[in-house]
Amino acid sequence: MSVIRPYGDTTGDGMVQLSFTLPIEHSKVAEGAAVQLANKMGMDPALVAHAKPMGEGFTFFVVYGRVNHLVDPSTVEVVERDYPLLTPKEANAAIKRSLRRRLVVVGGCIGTDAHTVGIDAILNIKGFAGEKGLEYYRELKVVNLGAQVSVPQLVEAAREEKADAVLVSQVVTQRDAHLLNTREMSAAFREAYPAAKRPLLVVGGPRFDETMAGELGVDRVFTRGTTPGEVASFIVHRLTSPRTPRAPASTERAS
Amino acid sequence: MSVIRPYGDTTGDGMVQLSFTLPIEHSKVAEGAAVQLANKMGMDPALVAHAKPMGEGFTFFVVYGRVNHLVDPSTVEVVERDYPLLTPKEANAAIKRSLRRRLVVVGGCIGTDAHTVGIDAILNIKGFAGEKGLEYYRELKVVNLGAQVSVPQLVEAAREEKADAVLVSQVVTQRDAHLLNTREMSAAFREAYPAAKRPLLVVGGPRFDETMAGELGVDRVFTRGTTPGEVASFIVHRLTSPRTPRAPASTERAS
Amino acid sequence: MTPPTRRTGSQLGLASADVRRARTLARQVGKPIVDLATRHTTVSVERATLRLAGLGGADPDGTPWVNRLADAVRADVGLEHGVSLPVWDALLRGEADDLLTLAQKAAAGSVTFGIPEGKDATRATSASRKAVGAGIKQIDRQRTARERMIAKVGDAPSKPWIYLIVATGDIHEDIPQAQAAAREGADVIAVIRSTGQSLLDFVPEGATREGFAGTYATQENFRLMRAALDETSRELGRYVRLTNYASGLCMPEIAALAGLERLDMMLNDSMYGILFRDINPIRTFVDQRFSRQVHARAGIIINTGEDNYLTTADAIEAAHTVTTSQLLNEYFAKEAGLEDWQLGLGHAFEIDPEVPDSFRLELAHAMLARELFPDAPLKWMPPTRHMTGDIFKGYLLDGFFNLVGALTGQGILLVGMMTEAVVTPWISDRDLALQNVRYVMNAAGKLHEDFHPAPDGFIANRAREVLGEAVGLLEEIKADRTVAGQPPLLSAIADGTFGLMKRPADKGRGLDGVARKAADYYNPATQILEGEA
Amino acid sequence: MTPPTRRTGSQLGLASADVRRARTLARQVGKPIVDLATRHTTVSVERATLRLAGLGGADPDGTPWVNRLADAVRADVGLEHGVSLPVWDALLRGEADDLLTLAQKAAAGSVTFGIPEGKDATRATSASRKAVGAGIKQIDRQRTARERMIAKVGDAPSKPWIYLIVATGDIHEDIPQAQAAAREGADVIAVIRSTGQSLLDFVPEGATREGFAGTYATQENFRLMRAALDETSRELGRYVRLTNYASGLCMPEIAALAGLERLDMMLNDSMYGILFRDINPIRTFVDQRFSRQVHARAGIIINTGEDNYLTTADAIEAAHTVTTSQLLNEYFAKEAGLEDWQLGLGHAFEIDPEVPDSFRLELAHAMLARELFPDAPLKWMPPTRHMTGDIFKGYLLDGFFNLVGALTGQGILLVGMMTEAVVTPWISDRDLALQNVRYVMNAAGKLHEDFHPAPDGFIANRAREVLGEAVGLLEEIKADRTVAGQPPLLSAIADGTFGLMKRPADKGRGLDGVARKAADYYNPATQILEGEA
Ligand code: B12
Ligand code: B12
Ligand SMILES: Cc1ncc(COP(=O)(O)O)c(C=O)c1O
Ligand SMILES: Cc1ncc(COP(=O)(O)O)c(C=O)c1O
Repeated sequence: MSVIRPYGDTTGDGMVQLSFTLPIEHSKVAEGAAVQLANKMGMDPALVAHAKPMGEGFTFFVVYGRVNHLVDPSTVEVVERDYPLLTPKEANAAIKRSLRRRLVVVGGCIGTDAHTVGIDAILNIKGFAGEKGLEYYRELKVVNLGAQVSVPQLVEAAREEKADAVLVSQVVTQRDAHLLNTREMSAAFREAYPAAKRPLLVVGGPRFDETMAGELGVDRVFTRGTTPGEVASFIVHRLTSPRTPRAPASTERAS
Repeated sequence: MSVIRPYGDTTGDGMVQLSFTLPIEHSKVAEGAAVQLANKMGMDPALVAHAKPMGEGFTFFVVYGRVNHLVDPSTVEVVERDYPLLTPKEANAAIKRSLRRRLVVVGGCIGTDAHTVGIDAILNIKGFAGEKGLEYYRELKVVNLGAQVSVPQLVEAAREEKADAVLVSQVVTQRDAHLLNTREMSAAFREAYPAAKRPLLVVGGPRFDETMAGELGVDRVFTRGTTPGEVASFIVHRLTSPRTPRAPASTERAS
Repeated sequence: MTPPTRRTGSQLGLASADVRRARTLARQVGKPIVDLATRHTTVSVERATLRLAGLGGADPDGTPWVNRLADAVRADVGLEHGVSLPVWDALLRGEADDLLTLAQKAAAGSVTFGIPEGKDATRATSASRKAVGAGIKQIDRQRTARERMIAKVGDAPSKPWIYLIVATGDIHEDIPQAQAAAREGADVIAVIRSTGQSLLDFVPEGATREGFAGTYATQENFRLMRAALDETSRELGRYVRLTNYASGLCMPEIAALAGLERLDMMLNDSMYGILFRDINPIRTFVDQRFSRQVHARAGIIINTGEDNYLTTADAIEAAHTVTTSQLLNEYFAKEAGLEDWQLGLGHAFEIDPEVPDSFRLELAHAMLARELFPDAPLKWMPPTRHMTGDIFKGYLLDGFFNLVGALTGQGILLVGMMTEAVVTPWISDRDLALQNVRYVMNAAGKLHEDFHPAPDGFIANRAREVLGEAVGLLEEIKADRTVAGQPPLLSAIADGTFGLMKRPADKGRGLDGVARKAADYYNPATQILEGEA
Repeated sequence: MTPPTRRTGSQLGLASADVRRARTLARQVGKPIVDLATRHTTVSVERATLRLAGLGGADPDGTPWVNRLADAVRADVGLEHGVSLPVWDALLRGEADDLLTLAQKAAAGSVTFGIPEGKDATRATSASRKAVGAGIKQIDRQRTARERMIAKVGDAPSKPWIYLIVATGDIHEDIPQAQAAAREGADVIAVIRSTGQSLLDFVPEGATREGFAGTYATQENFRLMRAALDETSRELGRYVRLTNYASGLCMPEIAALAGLERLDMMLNDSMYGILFRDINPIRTFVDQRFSRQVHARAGIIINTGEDNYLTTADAIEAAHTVTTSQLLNEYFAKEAGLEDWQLGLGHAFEIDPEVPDSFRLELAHAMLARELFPDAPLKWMPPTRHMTGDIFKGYLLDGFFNLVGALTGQGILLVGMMTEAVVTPWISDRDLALQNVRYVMNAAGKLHEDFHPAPDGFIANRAREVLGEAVGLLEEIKADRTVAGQPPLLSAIADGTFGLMKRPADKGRGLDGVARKAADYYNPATQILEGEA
């Protein structure tokens, strides 16, 4: 696919809209500073469409202009789905066939995060976007630990339940809480298990970057709009296909 | 003044909001392309908060993230007001004193632009933002040619009226119409007059860049929110202070 | 078009006597203008007639053949007789086999025109009538085609119709954007014209790609866009209407082209050209009447331009000038044969949002229009003047504009753009704007059931006040005698009554294109359109 | 606080019998919970008592002295007698000259506590009552100070009060942002707590700068922010209120600190901690009652958390659970001595905007709350769940939320943020949000004069339907006998009646901090707050 530019109302015009606050009283200089920032971002010309003094020493700006950057979709790295989407029926069958026992999933929100709606959407029967949650799968045993589970509690529960997969949700991202907590979690599992025995680690939340599985030390990252079916299919695929040493999720070039 | 960064909710966090359309179907790759653009603009991390497919082959994005650029207000170039603000009274007095006749101002919208509200705000008695327009000044003779005046008509009128200053408005900026028309206009006046005799050329409009007077070959550029008083004061200052060869408006560094 | 939901009785307590009085005054003020119009013709009316007779195309430097031919005729015999008799006389004399050849020879100066008399005149009359009649039949066919297509693919699903603007300046960018807009929910697409076209005394030819802030109105651009929208209409299962501007110096010709290419609506205001383009008042009123007769025949809905006043005058102080202009536009329209369902009378949400109760004032004004013109598909226009670079505030304001539309049963809703104060609409602006409309209509579309302004409350009182001021203004106008013998409306326009613009009857562009009709003036188009034997 | 504009009669045609029935049921369901609460105490109630007696500060590793002391007492004599008698007995025995020293010695293990008897008991009783009484006097002084300051600088100019959130996690960033927000028009500032604080069984000490998505609630942070807002209140000539959260495991202590530092409102819901923080139900109800008694005394307005249900349950299906919870919160509040003007009962604009008529449904729900609790300053909460990364859509939605607020006379309006789905509010989000509120209130604030839902129309019917469902639910709860002898409400909560969360009475955090009172249990605070001799 060839390179593209942002599109305002004409092909190639490169137009974008930008807004931000600068910690400076409103003045001509402040507006100039706003243009300077826009220029540094590659916007030229940059038009300050709106400048609003806020409180003391702050000004909010809306800037319009053309960026001269080119976008090359062919170099974009995305995590392509590298597993087949299974119906609950197929998933159950696959588990029966290769494990000959129910597959155990332990899930929860770690750290101080109490946003359970996301993980519940994946785990609870009720499900999400019309798909039933993992609890609906006959061959899955789901243990939902709920909110604000500490990492030791999580490892402990995984051990007790002999978890095949551990599902962790992180919604609060302020000060990168989600990244810190996830790293802490994966480290703890590496601590507690020999590499080959460690359960499959899956983390999800609306503000994760799917390509970060490697850095975070987990097997997969799911983000906005994930459906239970995708998660079940992934788990089943990874745990029922001939066991390979855990490589972090592969990121591939778009075609 | 020291360097600053955009301010989201914490000093130095560098957070900004960006939106744009890419001419590409919505997909993971498209979202990756959006991040790529944001990265090229210096946003890192960049979060695609919203991606909306539009029509065929277009996707609209809202992106949030931190920019690592620094903004240095001390290097901002602005056109500082290099003339005293006069009341109508003072302006009239100054004209009487140094010209001993009324100062003639010819104004209008050139090209195909029919947006007269702006120039009228400056010229008509009614005025703008509580200030009376130039017609209110006893010592100013104002000839308002109205909308869609061709450059030859303008030069012609300036000649007839023995204009001391010519005021031109440009509001439509699509395809840089305002810049093309302004250059055509200033060129025509350089053609038609010996340098020393050429009337003062002033152009204005909401989307002009004040620092461009030089490039545009005019004596001054006024933009959003200009008031009649500022314009009158400028004209009087330039035409009643000891005549210097016309240097385009000086841009100075902010202090 | 299904008539707008009509509320029984007056919610605003308008006295029907006042309403009648207003209409009577509008007729009294308008009639002298109509008489004036019938006494004159213009170069554009004559060129429109030639276009109806099938003369199109342009010479190598882009001057349309209709201009070359009309100019040649005028040079020889003047305009006062109309061009039809001289032209078809020349053809009958064998100067050329067809109009195009005749135009070319005329351009080359190798024909001289004269006024036929007696038998020749009769033959020229019927020949021209036959030729022009063919064009009008084509307009009739297009009207039927529209009705058939609507019956086949279906009409816009609900009111108000969603009206969206495209304005790239390039017809080949306009088309995909218009189709995208239609898919996103637009019922009406308006292609904005390039700035300045209204001042051209000719209609450009062919597909164009270089307009400023708009795209040139040309027959080919009309054809291309209508064809694209027909395709999209079939795809979507609803007929998507196309709009352009019958205004400026070529109003009659553009109206004719609109009829021939099946445009569905045309902006066509009785005074816009005078006030906002400084076009001579008489020229405008003559062109106006002809173009409205064409629109009436073509089944085209006109959109009037009262919104524009509020961009130069204050929306509260000048509210009654909008009502006055609506009444005049209604009179002129009906006189020209347009029916209620064809009257897209304009009004706009332009009150300064800082004004206390601004929203309720907008409601009062919108309901007044709704009650005065119960069967007209009012065109409700979004905030523009008080839109700023604050796109968020702008998006909110557009939402409340949409809410007024829902609460007052508007027929056509021009979708506001959050970037109004910044750029001509981007593709994303339109998409966001439509989402705004959809939310408001879906979430609060039925709120009018719960909305009942008190009979003597703020809203009803304001509405009655505005109607009163409009009646007062019409009375003033009617009484205006500043120029003896001149229709009072012309004097009022000269005094800056509308949009604060002063436009004297003997000034403005295009006056030289006007001629008082001679006794033997003949124009087959007018004759057919006015349904004479 | 001026009572909210009260409409005479019912616009919704609610039968007063149904309303009475609903209140009776709430009392019948609530009473057993109150009895349960009076039979128990908790570590936090006891620590709150010590704080009222003036014990503050923390040991070198940040454990508050109140925790160290209470734990020591509990280790020696258990919690069932309350800590007051053992503690003041020890002081009277000369173990230490003051509470702090005593706490330090207790922490070092060099004191043993006992239950005084006879005379000793009497002396310990009066000594403790004197000490705690001092704290309560301080709370009274703060209440008077608030009233004085309002009288002096003036109150919030109009209803609804504009309620804004700051949440930087750093008190020193919170302060300038709160002051900016106040200058831009906020009447109430809420400092959101760091995630997880509610699960801490101690109250952190000092000024803090490292919260996650919120700032820790500490006495020093309270003091700093209140001082800053006092300064701003004087500057602006209107008293700016401060809000925090009396919830989580330290609810009673935080309530006490709020009273001592003159906070003006506290989020304080009877079930939030149970449902959304998995805190043990009994622990919560006991802490709840004590904290409400403190709030009543301090003249603090409580804000209940019904909005939260709609973040996990559907806003239409669960509408009646909101009404039910409001009725229960009202009962528990009145029982604890709070007055109508102190009841900021919560409800929210959380219906999926895609649902047809969603706006009218919101109006129906909001009007129902308004009519059921005419004298309570209802707290109206913005859309959160259906906010997305589409900040423009979000800004529009917030505008329509504000409009419902204006149409239904809400007392407290929590300002919605367009970035709800993206980040914790930025300074610009707040500024834009306030501008949104200002526009709506200024332009359409009086629209309720023109808004009259038909007695049997969509809105009134929906409101009656929801009330009916609420009554039905209360009857179900009342009839719940799943666990013999257990208050039916506990069983209902265990069944997931609210917010779809299942919370059994014997599970959840903090149960180990609960004790059944012994016969000789004594708590001077409760005694004073309940106004016993
Ligand atoms: C509902 C909600 C709440 C509810 C939570 C109820 C509950 N039991 O979950 C309540 C009211 C309790 C709440 C409280 C708070 N909240 Co809250 N809340 C929200 C809200 C409105 C919606 C979140 C939601 O439910 N989304 C719907 C679900 C289905 O989407 P999702 O979480 O993205 O999950 C999907 C995918 O991400 C993925 N996924 C998610 N997890 C996982 C896990 C796995 C393993 C997999 C495979 C996939 C997966 O699959 C899901 C389905 O597609 C958001 C704002 C918003 N509109 O997003 C704020 C928001 C998340 N909350 C926020 C905050 C700050 C708080 C508080 C800290 C505020 C406070 N101090 O009071 C508190 C404390 C909570 C805490 N201690 O963590 C912030 C977070 C800011 C940030 N980026 O850090 C937000 C964004 C609001 C804001 N702008 O301030 N909140
Ligand atoms: C009012 C208006 C109209 C009115 C104009 C009436 C009239 N007689 O002026 C009408 C309805 C006729 C109109 C028509 C069109 N308009 Co118009 N219109 C506007 C609108 C809503 C407000 C402009 C305005 O009056 N601003 C108020 C004045 C006081 O501000 P100002 O012009 O900036 O002037 C101030 C300063 O700039 C400065 N200044 C300006 N000129 C000068 C000159 C001198 C010498 C000095 C010293 C200072 C100075 O001083 C003034 C006071 O501070 C804007 C949108 C908006 N909200 O901005 C669109 C807008 C300007 N219009 C636009 C367009 C495209 C058109 C049309 C071409 C659309 C069409 N095809 O139909 C037509 C054709 C007009 C033409 N041929 O030029 C676009 C321009 C897009 C662009 N950037 O190129 C805008 C931005 C709307 C949009 N987003 O599409 N328009
Ligand atoms: C009634 C009417 N006619 C015509 C136009 C377009 O005018 P022009 O093409 O001259 O810019 C407008 C623009 O808004 C209008 O409102
Ligand atoms: C009633 C109530 N209490 C407390 C809180 C804050 O809870 P926490 O501090 O546990 O996050 C909220 C948050 O929205 C609430 O609504």
